[in-house]
Amino acid sequence: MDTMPRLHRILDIHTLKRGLYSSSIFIMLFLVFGVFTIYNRVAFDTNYLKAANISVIVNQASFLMVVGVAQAIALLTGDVNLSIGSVMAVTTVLFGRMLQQSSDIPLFIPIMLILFLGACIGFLNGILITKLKIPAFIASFATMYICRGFAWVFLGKTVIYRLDEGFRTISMGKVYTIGEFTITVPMLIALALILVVNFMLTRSTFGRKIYFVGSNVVAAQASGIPTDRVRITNQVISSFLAAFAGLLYVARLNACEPGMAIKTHFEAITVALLGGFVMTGGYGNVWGVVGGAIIMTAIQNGMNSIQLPSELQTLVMGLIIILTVFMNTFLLEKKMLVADKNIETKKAIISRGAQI
Amino acid sequence: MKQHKKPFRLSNLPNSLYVLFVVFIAASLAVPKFLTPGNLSNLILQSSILLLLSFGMSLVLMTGCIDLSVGGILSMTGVVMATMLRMNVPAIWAIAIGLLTGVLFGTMNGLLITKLRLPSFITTFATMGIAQSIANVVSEKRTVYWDPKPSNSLIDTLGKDFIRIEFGQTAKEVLTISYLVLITAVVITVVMLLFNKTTLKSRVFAIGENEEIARLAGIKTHFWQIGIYAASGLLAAMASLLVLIRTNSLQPTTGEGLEFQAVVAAVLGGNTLKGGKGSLTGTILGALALYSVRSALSLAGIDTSVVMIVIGAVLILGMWLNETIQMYEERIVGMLRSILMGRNHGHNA
Amino acid sequence: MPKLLELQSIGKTFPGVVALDDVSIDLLVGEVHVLIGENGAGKSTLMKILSGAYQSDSGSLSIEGIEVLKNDPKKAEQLGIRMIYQELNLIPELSVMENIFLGHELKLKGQLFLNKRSMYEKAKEILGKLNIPIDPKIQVKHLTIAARQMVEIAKALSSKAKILVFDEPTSSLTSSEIKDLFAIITSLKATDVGMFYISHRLEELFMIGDRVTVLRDGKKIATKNIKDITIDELIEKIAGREITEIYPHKKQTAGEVLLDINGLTSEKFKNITMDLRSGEIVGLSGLVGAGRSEMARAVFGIDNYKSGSVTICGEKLVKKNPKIAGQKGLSYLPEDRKEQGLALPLNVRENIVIAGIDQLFPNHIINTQKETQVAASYVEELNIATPTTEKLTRFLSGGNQQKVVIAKWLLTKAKVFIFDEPTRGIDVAAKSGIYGLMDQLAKEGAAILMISSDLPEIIGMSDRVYVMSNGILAGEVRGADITQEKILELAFSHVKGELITDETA
Amino acid sequence: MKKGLFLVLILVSALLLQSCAKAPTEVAGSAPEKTYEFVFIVKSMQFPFFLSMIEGAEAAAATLPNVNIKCIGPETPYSVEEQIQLVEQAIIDGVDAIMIAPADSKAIVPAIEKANKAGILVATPNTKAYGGDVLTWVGVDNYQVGYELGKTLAENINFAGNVLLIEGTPGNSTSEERVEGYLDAFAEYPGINLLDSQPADFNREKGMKLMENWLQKYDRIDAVGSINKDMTMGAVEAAKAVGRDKDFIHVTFDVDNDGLDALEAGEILVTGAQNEKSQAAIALYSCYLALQGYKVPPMQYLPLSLVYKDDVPLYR
Repeated sequence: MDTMPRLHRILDIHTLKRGLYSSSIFIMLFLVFGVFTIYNRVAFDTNYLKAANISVIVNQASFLMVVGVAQAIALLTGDVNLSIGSVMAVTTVLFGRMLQQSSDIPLFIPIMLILFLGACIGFLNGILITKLKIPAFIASFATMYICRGFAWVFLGKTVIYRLDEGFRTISMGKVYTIGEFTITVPMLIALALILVVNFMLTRSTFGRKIYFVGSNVVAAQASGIPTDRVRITNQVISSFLAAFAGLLYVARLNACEPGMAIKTHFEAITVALLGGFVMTGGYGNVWGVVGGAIIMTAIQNGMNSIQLPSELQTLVMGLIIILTVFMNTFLLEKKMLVADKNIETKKAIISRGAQI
Repeated sequence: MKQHKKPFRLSNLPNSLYVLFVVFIAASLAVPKFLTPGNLSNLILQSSILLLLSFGMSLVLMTGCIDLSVGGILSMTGVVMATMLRMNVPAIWAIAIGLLTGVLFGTMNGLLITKLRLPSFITTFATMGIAQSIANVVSEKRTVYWDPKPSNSLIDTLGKDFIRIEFGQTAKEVLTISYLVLITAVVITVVMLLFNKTTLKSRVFAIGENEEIARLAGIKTHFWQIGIYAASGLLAAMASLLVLIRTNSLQPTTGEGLEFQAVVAAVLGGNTLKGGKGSLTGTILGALALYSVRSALSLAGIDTSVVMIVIGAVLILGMWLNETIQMYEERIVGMLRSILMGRNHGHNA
Repeated sequence: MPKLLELQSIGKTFPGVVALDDVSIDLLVGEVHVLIGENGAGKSTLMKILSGAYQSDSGSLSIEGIEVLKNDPKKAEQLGIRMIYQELNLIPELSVMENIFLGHELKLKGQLFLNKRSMYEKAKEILGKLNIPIDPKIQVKHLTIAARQMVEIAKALSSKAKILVFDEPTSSLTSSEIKDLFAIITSLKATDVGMFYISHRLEELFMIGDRVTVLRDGKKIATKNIKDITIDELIEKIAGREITEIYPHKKQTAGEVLLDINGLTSEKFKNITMDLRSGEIVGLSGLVGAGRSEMARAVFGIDNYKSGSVTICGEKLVKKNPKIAGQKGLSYLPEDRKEQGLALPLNVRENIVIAGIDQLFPNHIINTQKETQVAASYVEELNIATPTTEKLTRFLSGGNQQKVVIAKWLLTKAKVFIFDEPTRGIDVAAKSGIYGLMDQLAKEGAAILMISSDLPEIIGMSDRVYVMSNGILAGEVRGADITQEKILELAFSHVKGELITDETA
Repeated sequence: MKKGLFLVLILVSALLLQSCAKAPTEVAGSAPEKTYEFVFIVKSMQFPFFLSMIEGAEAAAATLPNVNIKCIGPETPYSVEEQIQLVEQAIIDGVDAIMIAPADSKAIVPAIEKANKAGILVATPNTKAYGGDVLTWVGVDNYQVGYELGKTLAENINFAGNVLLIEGTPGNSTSEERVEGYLDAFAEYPGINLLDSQPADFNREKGMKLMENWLQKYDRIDAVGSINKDMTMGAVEAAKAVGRDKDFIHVTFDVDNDGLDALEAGEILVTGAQNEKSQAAIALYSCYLALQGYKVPPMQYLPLSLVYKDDVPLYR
């Protein structure tokens, strides 16, 4: 057998399948944009697809991308992280407190401390999951409660607002404007993060180990991978990113509240699942998160733009999510089935259907 | 022939038992008002809504899926019932239609998950939004209430106490069992009966363990899965009836956040997200454990923020205790056995 | 003898592949009809059509002369067709009796509530008949693999069965249990039950079979009476070519000690002391559940142990650290490839490099080109049948999956290999390939510990044999002493006949 | 600074009470024989508004040596079911008075009736309960709030212009009542063109997103109304980010330091003050007085005061 030519590898059906699985979200994205554009054109004679609006959507989605990636990394080893929103709250509340106490320390010290604290909470999660063998769902649910509780305790009954303007550039800064499209700092941060994480997952040995642990933790053990360490590190990265997302969040809002990001764990899971990650681990491409975040934001933006009555908004959101997942799991795999030469695929797909 | 009998195993006991145990000991020591008849009746009353929800959730979890839409279904069916009552539909019909709505919505969930093979987590997350929307549309986003009429006096009656035993003057010396608790008890008994005495248990365990095995054993897997989702919808509708009776009105946002609590109660009770195993008794204990913590802490007058921290800590403690006991199980059982054996020998001599 | 069943010109196409092409086969009353062929030859597909799990595209199925028009699992069951699958189809959380009656529970009047009492009585009766001493109320998760296999058979016999299909029933059974199983089969023959029997263990076929049908690539090659065929002919028909020798290993002088296990003790095994020398293949025999795999896992560092030590090339290993063990040159090929050996959703390339990934890319960055080249070179070296290194391992056959697991450890330049049931469920041609590979490794100076329940394999391949019994190292057999009798004697030396595991599932 | 505000509030409360009951002169002087246990149940512990209410209640309790107060709230914001549980727990605890800001006016009634049965005083600061035996309600009417703010908004853009409205959580009664008031006010002026009305769930971040989306769609906006300050602050940030913060005015509700700063900076034109701290304080004093045997008026309307930039020092 000859060594594999590059082209052969790219055209291989299995590679294609893994790539396409997360890219069906982008097909859906076109659909969503299409519908809102036409509706806006017909009903209001306004241009939905103008660069300025896209810029707003992508900017808003940047934050969701960060939490989506945080969740996706946890999902890769099959360990969901429900504590993302609470980690954001507790870390940023402390951050705000630090800023309040002394205004003359350089900003990067509290930032570093906060990111470190996030990583520590992740470490705690990891220990609970691997060493104490508590299911990730319950463990991170427990830390979600604990972190939220501490966020209140730390903040007392005040709200911290009007943060340092320099600090706020990480969320409000603009870099460059092309026509109406404004490139903002959060966009670049999200892009950089996606590139780094994508590199980590696809090109580093650690990323390979993550996928392996997520696909089969027993086999990973039997291959000499320190599975516990991988899972703990994963949780650390996830919560570190959550703390980072928290900084973006407060910088954007110009306020720290204990009740912030109260549903972020749900949003993060939705974004990751829409992007092709699965609850059982081992599957998923980070670019899918980009699609998932943009689609979620675009739906909200579109519903606002067509003046959809508030009571119908969750309905439309629900229907679009179902349609997207349907695209992901059904249509695409059916196509694969026809293309695939192997009968085992069918079985594999059936067993996938039962996944949570 | 020597028969191989089932060994006694501590690990067969549900997690929630340990949590409940810890909570009860700690609460009764720390909060004197905790172990009063009044508070215990309160505890059961308060946990009844979550109990029904988490029962449905447990069944779904056993099949290896999840149903996040129960909170949405609760809001939706409640609004349907309340609107019926407002339109002077006799209470019994309103309830029937409400329950039917729950069943239908659950069936739709089941169809999406079985026939379209959609992953259950995100699908039911989406249908939760759909149910919530329906609730908002039907109620016109307002709390729905009705004027007391003979046609809906049933709701009023069900809000009353079924049994009330007074020991003294204050509320904590009064033992009450309301109709709500009675309804919950009946529903739970029926579900437990069906689970343990019919083929239900082997069906859900088989489907959860491996759908293909179940299919090969001649089980109509899709039929059962859809049925389980329908049952979850029905139980959510029943929980909604309890809320309706309890509040004598219905807010369209009632069900928010309940789905997660139901999952936690079920998972505490030993049900897993992977399916194929689980325990309904565990779920009961799980729901009670969650409410015991809350009740004890609010009796102790502890700040809500601290309450959340303590709930988190108790969850971890309970799960950890269970894990530790499993680890040292052999040693513990061995000790127990040697004590028992020793006694037996003495008896023989 | 009258015909019990006839499958005529069965054809089945899956998208893009012809699984069965015009296969006709029949089954007589009271016969054992052996089906044999390489993996992917179509045996399982054919049996799944029989059991209603698949629908055939063409051809007909008739039972006792009556054609069955639309077959499905429920109907097949009504017709008295029962399957005993290779992969155990039991629900661990349910009790033995609930498993036995899964899908056709006995009910009280009214058809709603279960009749637990009569289910219990009936289950007890069936288990008694099969000489299986298990309480029907015990949960299956507490049973050993062998006991589960017995329950599987009991399940098939729980209602009136006319046709039984055994799909590799002995792959997890020990010799004595196989004997029990064969006794059951013989008694079933007397009650006019017809049986299909699928196995890769050729010697078994000659013990139990009446007729044999060979399938290759979805086509029927031949149907013969067992009496009229020799084992060599059979192998030739299966493979489509001649395979000269199954066991290639030539005994040779052993080199220095590579692996030294000293007094290893845990809850599952006690005081195990053994050594492995360069260039030798050492068999580790014993009954299923004797603690062999558990010991191997502890040696590799997956599980913990209480006392004792593991030394590799003179260096003592730390407890519970498979990473260090791998780096020091120890490798472990687990018994259950799908569950423990491979990440099935990942492709061949990713599975091959995983164990040696840190050595291959010391700076933690993967060079895809280099990775593909390395993977491809092992695909070539081990003759793994895959079009590209990008194929998902889930789609490979059992033998090729096993080769991927081996390749994984070759990459780490491992010096000591622990093979746990290396050929279970693998067809004859692939088996011979794996034996060849083991021999080659030994020749190159590796030390191999081969855990196996297949006695001919142990006898054919090993320079020495250790035998474990109930967690204790019962003895070591060398040279001419390596006989079936001696090994079995040792294997049973500490047995108490437990069918219930201690593992808390 | 804060202490000063409280003194003012307490004075106001005292005056209010004086107008309807015997002068509570004895209260300050009499030696406390019994310690009263109060519990205050808010709608959520996660929104600054309710934290501010709690502050008011605690400050009031601190002036009475024989009153202990516990302030609690549901874990899930605005969960009336959890509020009912807290009431039941308080009954078991045997408190003397329950102050509750019901998350739903109707749904809380059975719980209030339970408390009545146990002989416990119930006061409802902020939000009315549509039934049960409530000692007193202290607050502003939500519909009235919306209506007043709507009118104020219209006045400030000379009764004509493009207007947007930010709602709370769909189905939340506080939100729906205020929105209804706003809409009724707008309906009175034909010049007011309501472009859109969308929910932002009382949430700053959602308010910001919503405003960002609107800013893309509408080129001419004259005023943005909101039913709560947090959402407005989000909207202000969104407008600032694209440099359109001077193009339109914000009318909102509730006051805290954040809002006062925004008023001073000219980011918000006007906000409605419902004096939540006084609401809680008055409810507490009312309960205390009732326990001493005084009669307390069942409805205590606090005036809705509109706060402009010039009024800021008054609220500091």
